[in-house]
Amino acid sequence: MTITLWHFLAVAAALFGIGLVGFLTRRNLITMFLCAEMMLQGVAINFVAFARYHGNLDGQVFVMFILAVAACEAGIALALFVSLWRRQRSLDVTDLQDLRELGTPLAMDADPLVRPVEEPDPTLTPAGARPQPTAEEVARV
Amino acid sequence: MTDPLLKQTLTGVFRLAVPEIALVATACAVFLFGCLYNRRWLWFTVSLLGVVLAAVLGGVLDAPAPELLTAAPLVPDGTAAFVRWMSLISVFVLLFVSWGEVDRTNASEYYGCLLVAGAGVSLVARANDLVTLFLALEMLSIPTYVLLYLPARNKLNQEAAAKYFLLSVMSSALMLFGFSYLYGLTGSTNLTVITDSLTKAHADALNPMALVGIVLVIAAFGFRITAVPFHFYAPDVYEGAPAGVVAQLAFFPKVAGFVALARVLGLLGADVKHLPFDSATQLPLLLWILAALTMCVGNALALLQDNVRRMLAYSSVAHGGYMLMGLVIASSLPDAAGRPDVGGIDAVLVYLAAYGMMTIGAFAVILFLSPPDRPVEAIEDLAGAGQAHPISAAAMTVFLFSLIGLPLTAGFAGKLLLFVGAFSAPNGTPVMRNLYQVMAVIAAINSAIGAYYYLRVIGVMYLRTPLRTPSRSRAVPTFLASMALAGGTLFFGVYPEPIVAAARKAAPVPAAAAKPTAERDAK
Amino acid sequence: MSEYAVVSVLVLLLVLLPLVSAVVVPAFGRVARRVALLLALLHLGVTGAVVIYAGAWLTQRNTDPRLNGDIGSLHFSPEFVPGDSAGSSGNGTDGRTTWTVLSLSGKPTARGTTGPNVQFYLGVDGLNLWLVALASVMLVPVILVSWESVQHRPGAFYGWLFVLQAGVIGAFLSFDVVLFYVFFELTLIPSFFLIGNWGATSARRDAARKFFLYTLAGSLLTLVGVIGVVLTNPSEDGTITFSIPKLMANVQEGMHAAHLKALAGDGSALAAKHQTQFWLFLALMAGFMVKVPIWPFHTWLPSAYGEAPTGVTMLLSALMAKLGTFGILRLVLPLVPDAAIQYGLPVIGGFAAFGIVYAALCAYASKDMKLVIAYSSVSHLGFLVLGLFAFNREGLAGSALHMVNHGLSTGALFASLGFLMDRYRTTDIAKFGGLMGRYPNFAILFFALALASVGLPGLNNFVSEMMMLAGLFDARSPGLKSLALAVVAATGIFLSAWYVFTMLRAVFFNPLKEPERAAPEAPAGDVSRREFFAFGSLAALCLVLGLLPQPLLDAMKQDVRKLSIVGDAARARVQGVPFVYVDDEAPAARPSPPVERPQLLEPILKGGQEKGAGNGKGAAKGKAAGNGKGPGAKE
Amino acid sequence: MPTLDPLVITAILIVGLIGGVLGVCGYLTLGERKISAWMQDRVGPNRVGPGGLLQPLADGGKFFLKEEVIPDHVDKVFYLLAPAVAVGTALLALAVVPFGQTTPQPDAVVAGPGAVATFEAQQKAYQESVNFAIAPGLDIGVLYIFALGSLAVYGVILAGWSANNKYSLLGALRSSAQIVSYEIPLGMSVLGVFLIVGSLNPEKIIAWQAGASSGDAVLGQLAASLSIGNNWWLVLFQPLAFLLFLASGYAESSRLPFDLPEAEQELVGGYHTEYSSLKLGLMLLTEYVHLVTGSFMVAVLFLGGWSFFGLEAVSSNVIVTAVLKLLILVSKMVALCVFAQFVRWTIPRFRFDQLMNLAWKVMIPLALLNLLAVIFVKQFGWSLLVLTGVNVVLFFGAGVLGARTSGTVTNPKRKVVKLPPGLPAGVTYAGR
Amino acid sequence: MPVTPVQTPGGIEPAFDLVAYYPVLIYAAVCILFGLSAVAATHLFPFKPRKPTKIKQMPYESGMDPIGSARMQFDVKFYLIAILFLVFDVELLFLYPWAVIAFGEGGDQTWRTVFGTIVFVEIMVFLATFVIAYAYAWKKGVFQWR
Repeated sequence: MTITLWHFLAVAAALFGIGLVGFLTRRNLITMFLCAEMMLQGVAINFVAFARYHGNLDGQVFVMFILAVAACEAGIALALFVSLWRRQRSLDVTDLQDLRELGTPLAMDADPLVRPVEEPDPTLTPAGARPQPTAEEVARV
Repeated sequence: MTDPLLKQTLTGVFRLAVPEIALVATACAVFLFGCLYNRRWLWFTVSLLGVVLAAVLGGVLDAPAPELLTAAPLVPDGTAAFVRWMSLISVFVLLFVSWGEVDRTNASEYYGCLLVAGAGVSLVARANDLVTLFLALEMLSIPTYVLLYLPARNKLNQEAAAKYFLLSVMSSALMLFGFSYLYGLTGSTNLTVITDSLTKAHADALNPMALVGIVLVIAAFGFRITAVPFHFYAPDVYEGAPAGVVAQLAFFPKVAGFVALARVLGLLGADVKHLPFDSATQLPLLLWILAALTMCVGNALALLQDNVRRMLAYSSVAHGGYMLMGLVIASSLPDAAGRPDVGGIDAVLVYLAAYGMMTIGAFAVILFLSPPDRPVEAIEDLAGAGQAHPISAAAMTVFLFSLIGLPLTAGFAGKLLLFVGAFSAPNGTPVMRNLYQVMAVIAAINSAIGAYYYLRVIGVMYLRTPLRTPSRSRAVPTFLASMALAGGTLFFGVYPEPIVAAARKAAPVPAAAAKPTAERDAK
Repeated sequence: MSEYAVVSVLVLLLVLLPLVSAVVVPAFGRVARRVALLLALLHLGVTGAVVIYAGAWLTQRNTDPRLNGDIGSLHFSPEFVPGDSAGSSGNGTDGRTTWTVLSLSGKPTARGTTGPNVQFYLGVDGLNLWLVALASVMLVPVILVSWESVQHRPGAFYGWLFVLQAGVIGAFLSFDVVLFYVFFELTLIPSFFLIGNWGATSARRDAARKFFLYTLAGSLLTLVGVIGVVLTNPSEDGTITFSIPKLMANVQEGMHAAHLKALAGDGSALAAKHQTQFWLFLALMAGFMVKVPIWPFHTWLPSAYGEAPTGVTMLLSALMAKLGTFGILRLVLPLVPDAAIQYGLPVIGGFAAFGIVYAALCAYASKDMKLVIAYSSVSHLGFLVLGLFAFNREGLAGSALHMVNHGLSTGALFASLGFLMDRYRTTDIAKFGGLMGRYPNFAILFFALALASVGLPGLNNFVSEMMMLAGLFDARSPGLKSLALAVVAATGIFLSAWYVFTMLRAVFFNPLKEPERAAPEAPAGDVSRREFFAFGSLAALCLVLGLLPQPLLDAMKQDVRKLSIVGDAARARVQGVPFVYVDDEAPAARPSPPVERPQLLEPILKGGQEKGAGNGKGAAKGKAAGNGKGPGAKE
Repeated sequence: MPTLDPLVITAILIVGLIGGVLGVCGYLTLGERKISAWMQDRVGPNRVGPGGLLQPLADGGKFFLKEEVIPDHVDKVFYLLAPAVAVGTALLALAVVPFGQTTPQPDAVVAGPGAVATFEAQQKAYQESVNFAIAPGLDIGVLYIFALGSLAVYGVILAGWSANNKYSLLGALRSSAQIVSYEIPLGMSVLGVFLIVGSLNPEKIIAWQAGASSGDAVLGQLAASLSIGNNWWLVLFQPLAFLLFLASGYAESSRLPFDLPEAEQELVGGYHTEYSSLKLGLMLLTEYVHLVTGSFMVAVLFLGGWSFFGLEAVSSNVIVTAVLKLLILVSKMVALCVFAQFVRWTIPRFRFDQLMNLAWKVMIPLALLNLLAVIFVKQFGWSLLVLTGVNVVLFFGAGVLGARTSGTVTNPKRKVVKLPPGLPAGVTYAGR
Repeated sequence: MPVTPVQTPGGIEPAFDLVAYYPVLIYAAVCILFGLSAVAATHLFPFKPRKPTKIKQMPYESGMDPIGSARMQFDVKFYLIAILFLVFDVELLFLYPWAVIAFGEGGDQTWRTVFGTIVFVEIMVFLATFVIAYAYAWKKGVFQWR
């Protein structure tokens, strides 16, 4: 199988599309941002493929700049998300609803996210005592 | 590869960006030494000097135009010069405006970011290459992200920053995807080559790839100019973000978006070239729909707002729609019969300048009237400002009247040009001609609708008694900036000729085939 | 500098002086009203000088062979154009100013040609001269009427009044479409603040906003229409122009060319032009109909007139409403003449006629004197619009005159209501009765004004209303339509007598009944000297103009004639018949000038035997000014 | 030479490489223990097989047969995935590492008469040569290795995070911070090499060291007078870069003195605290694979690859030459690994702040200065020997400067405060 | 492997083909398989003791009761390192292509003679900005460790 330009374009479009869909559907800020980055990677593949196709380096140069800019954006994203997390302990975009049209109700999920239940911390057997195997363990041994 | 033209082009490019380099260098210095001395006035002065230096360099240095436009990453055409001056002046003003909300711990970063963003705007107008264009846009966006959460004091600031950031990143991705297809079709990232080859090579058969590409690009720029399907972030961000930053945010991305859109569509320059659209209908029609939607939705939603900033946000959406009219006109020019007197782009430039003055001014007044403990948010917060702060209120009134488009303010000159343009946009097909006139009528009706909510603010300021004791704001530079902007708005309202002449010089009306008009034929 | 140049500077001052006053007056604080009065009198003096000199000049022009038979010469010819260097030589023929505000073309235009420039182009011609005088005259009584009633920040109040006056005068004087629009819109801002800040009740804010939005919405469409007119009527070399005279000439030439083609069998161009004109007519009229207001668009009026302080109501009715009718006269009739013929009387006239009756009935039903007069004003203005759209010599002359007359009488009526407002803070009819005995002097003055408003012979409105009726009955616009409209209009006169007398009876003749005094310190006596000056002088003017209208008519004769010929030509085009010049100025009396342009049908002769009318008029004017402070004699 | 199907060659190489590397790694553990024992005057492992030679096999078996504990609290998917990712990426980096004879792909032929013929001849010659690298001729060779070196962070992070244990998390954080920090001096120090050679292709770098250095008059003269042939290892011109690269390499593979991520004494193994059985084995293996890769890279980039003063050319027999080259390169690698053991027992473990300061405040500026020196030398056509001097000056300059500003280990300039009583006597902490 | 040459302005060079990367792909598959299979094998191997007890499955913290979750807050410095790494690594990304091209012997030499000085100045400016960023970070206290 020869790999033609169209294969690259298809992969790029798929990456871009997945990123777009992910960006629009996911709720975690970091995931959303990564989806946007994924879109950028799709673009990068496009550029590289076209660069090869046209036999010039313009596309590759473009990719380098895309990467650089993506890195800058990632840096800013990280800083922003850290400060967001510090303030509200959540990176869920549905928590970002303080700014909205007057009189619009909060957008609520039909089935809200189930927050994991905190389990009580386990404890060790006090020093000196033999650990008491559970019935299950006894049966297994 | 030793083409002397090429060498001249590539070596001469640096001279084209000297003022921007000066700006960025100043920003670097401010960033670097800002961590050593936390002095607001010091960095303020240094930044001002940087802007002045850039302006002097821009005025003194006579950079030769590149010989080989198909290889030049930057072009020094009139539009670029106009936008450069616009961005330098607005950075200058914004430095004053933001005095009210910069504190000494982040002064250097704030001013540095502002300078870089200004350089970005200026470079957007200059870019003749997709890479340069992209980088210039990011030079504008990235400092803006930083600015958005640099003075962030509360949750709303952060929320606004996060919203703007995510959507902006996504719009960048959309734009890049469009760019990649444009590059793929033409094999070059040079805009001259792209517009040229797409017009010539694919004039008959439209490549769907070009369509996808250009639609994505228009959508992405739509984010920056808050065109309607992409406007939804604007009100939230304007409401949540610090006022000084919003002043920048309302202006810079719009300038960049419009100029970049015009550049990518090949609408700048004396001879208009086009992407492979049927310029008689398709591209103008697309932009037409965008413009009409933007105007109507922006104005309609602004009517519902109680928050000044949200109201101004929707108003900025609506103004984006008015300015899109200019692009519609410009995009229809290749089919022009005769040489119209308004080319669209010049109208957009004039309107942008006017819009910059009035919107930055409005936010400057809001910032000046907002002490940190009691920011102006609801329209009612301005009640009685006419008595409490007569001068600021008068300035605000000037800005609002200008936003309405009343005569003797700069906003009127802009609207007049757009209307003249919309009527004179000549087109072969009568359908489109009627559509242009309908567009002008829609814009007129929208201006009247817009008057309703602007007038509400004026009414609240003057016809109500104050709800709270007047606050004493000490941000004198902010005040000065708003005064200067009000003065400018009035001056260019009374005598718009200088700015119009400059815009026309910047974007001369393209020469089309000089067909005599139908009226002349009839004679 | 010749006298001509001096007057053109004075014309500029007519606009600048109020603007300067507006800045100066608020600075004077408590003595602002005196300063304002002085400045208004100064302005009146300047106006007097201009009116005397320009009136004489314009009357002189009637003897001047100006129309040469070329249809392209059918355009306004403003005199005393500030910034017109050619005019300084004294002839001022073209009246081309050099003050470009906004240039739409990169190409420099040669002098005398009109490039696409928006210019600061003011000038005086027969149509606006008397309106400017009216605007100047009205401000003095307005200030006097507001003397006591406005106690809250009087400086700002008078400042806004001056801005309003500047806007109105500027609009009257403008000969550039965009400039006209600019001044037209400029009046909104002071009105908004005047109504909103100094209005009567708490509903003033809504009234102000309603007024502003209505008129703005209309006038934005007017702007669209204006631009449409400008762009669809380029001159021969394809350049567009914003100058009204040039534009008017372009329109006539273009229409005439299309007409000739239509007569030759190819009617498509004319049809297309008619279609264009239809839309432009609609757009242009949108603003003016709101401003006048004509019936379905009048809903802003009761609240605005009702809420505004008396002085402002005077200005609104006397001047602002005239902006609408003047706009029709200045822009609609000359620039879209065919549409004005086609749709003016049938559509707008229909509305206006309905409005006449409707407003009259509303006036009859109103419980408040202010509203009675407001509706009566609407009713009369409908009449005025009918007269305009008759589009013939009598109708136009009558309308142009009626603008002045209506302004005087309605303004004076509102001013005299200020008398009651000062004393009782109300004008509710039901609360008054038998004031004849209480305030005899006031009653006499009020009667005189009311009768003038009704149109009693010998008073000013009679003259102009008769002329308008004559125009409506004119043989050149035959048919049942205009006859019916004329009948309706006449009915309007009758109805106005009915409601005015009803009101007079209720207020002045029944047993004495008066409401609570507004305040203990409010004046109690009969007409004071200040009040006497305020509306006594206006009443005197009404009388003078009723007895001696001819000087006014002489000065506007030339322009009315041009406009009426435009109307005739348009009528011919609409009817599809060749246009024949009907020159009723005794053509046989003078020899025919050589025919320069053979394609035109008839050379046009000038009339204008009346000479030397300027003196009498000048004297009348001087008296009307009421202060005797005449300008330096120009003659 | 019989022409083989490229796929077959690849398969042979892959099997050989993985087997070889695993074997080497196994015996490196033994070597490490032996050397440690020697240094500490112990015997070391000596029970399994003669002299403990079978010890690695026994260790492997034990790893495989020990109880596998998967704690309840872990994130199971990532917990299981982490060792696979770690070892997979580590091995993957070896794809472009030459471990024996290589022939660089010819450059583009300059256009001219007969260019096509020349080109075809060159291509033919190239295709007939055998390369001891899985993917020879990759223009981005070194970049590829760096990329995969960065990927190694994923294994560590996944392990530390999924284990849900504080030690593991801390270890993972430290590890990622360290790897990420040392990635930069690693990349910057080696830039000089690329500037000198003009390629990222390891084969070309070896070829340059084995015989090129053309165009440098001083070097040519020197080589002629010394009659050593053109055998200029890059360590001669870039000694500082060599040191930086070596140190960064140790940091990347978490060798002592950079083994903070594991730091048995503090973190009981760091990110692999919760691992047991073969998963732990894989984690440990990963580090040795990194060490091997790093050593190979040092040998290739700085120590001339398979060249050794002409020794590789003693025989004209193709096969003998190939074997010789293989042996030379592998022995260089092994020598470097042994050197790492010496380092381990010579320099004590850094504190975390020292570790980061070393990377950010010392190595990056030095690498940058070195890079500048190379740029200037190449731009103005000076002799490469200048670089040697500059490197030496930089190295000692940095040492002197460091000593003057912050003192030495035994004589620190920072204020040392005694904490209030209650702590064991004699314990002091460096003040901030 | 037949490789069609490509004519470039500088001369003839072998055409790019993905074949050079096939070994990498195969090797990658082998490596991943190796890792996965090793984990799977030890996981599935039946002959080994499996005696989980509750205590054995607790987090190991040197014999102390674990206090709190391991999903704890950690120093923001680690984020700073991540950000710095991004920036500096991308900086390197730009240097690599330049390093290969700038003084290499292959390629188009005329281009180098014409633009060599410009490129030199540009890279100096680039490094200067790099130094500025580095100094900024240093002065901002990013490199201070506790």
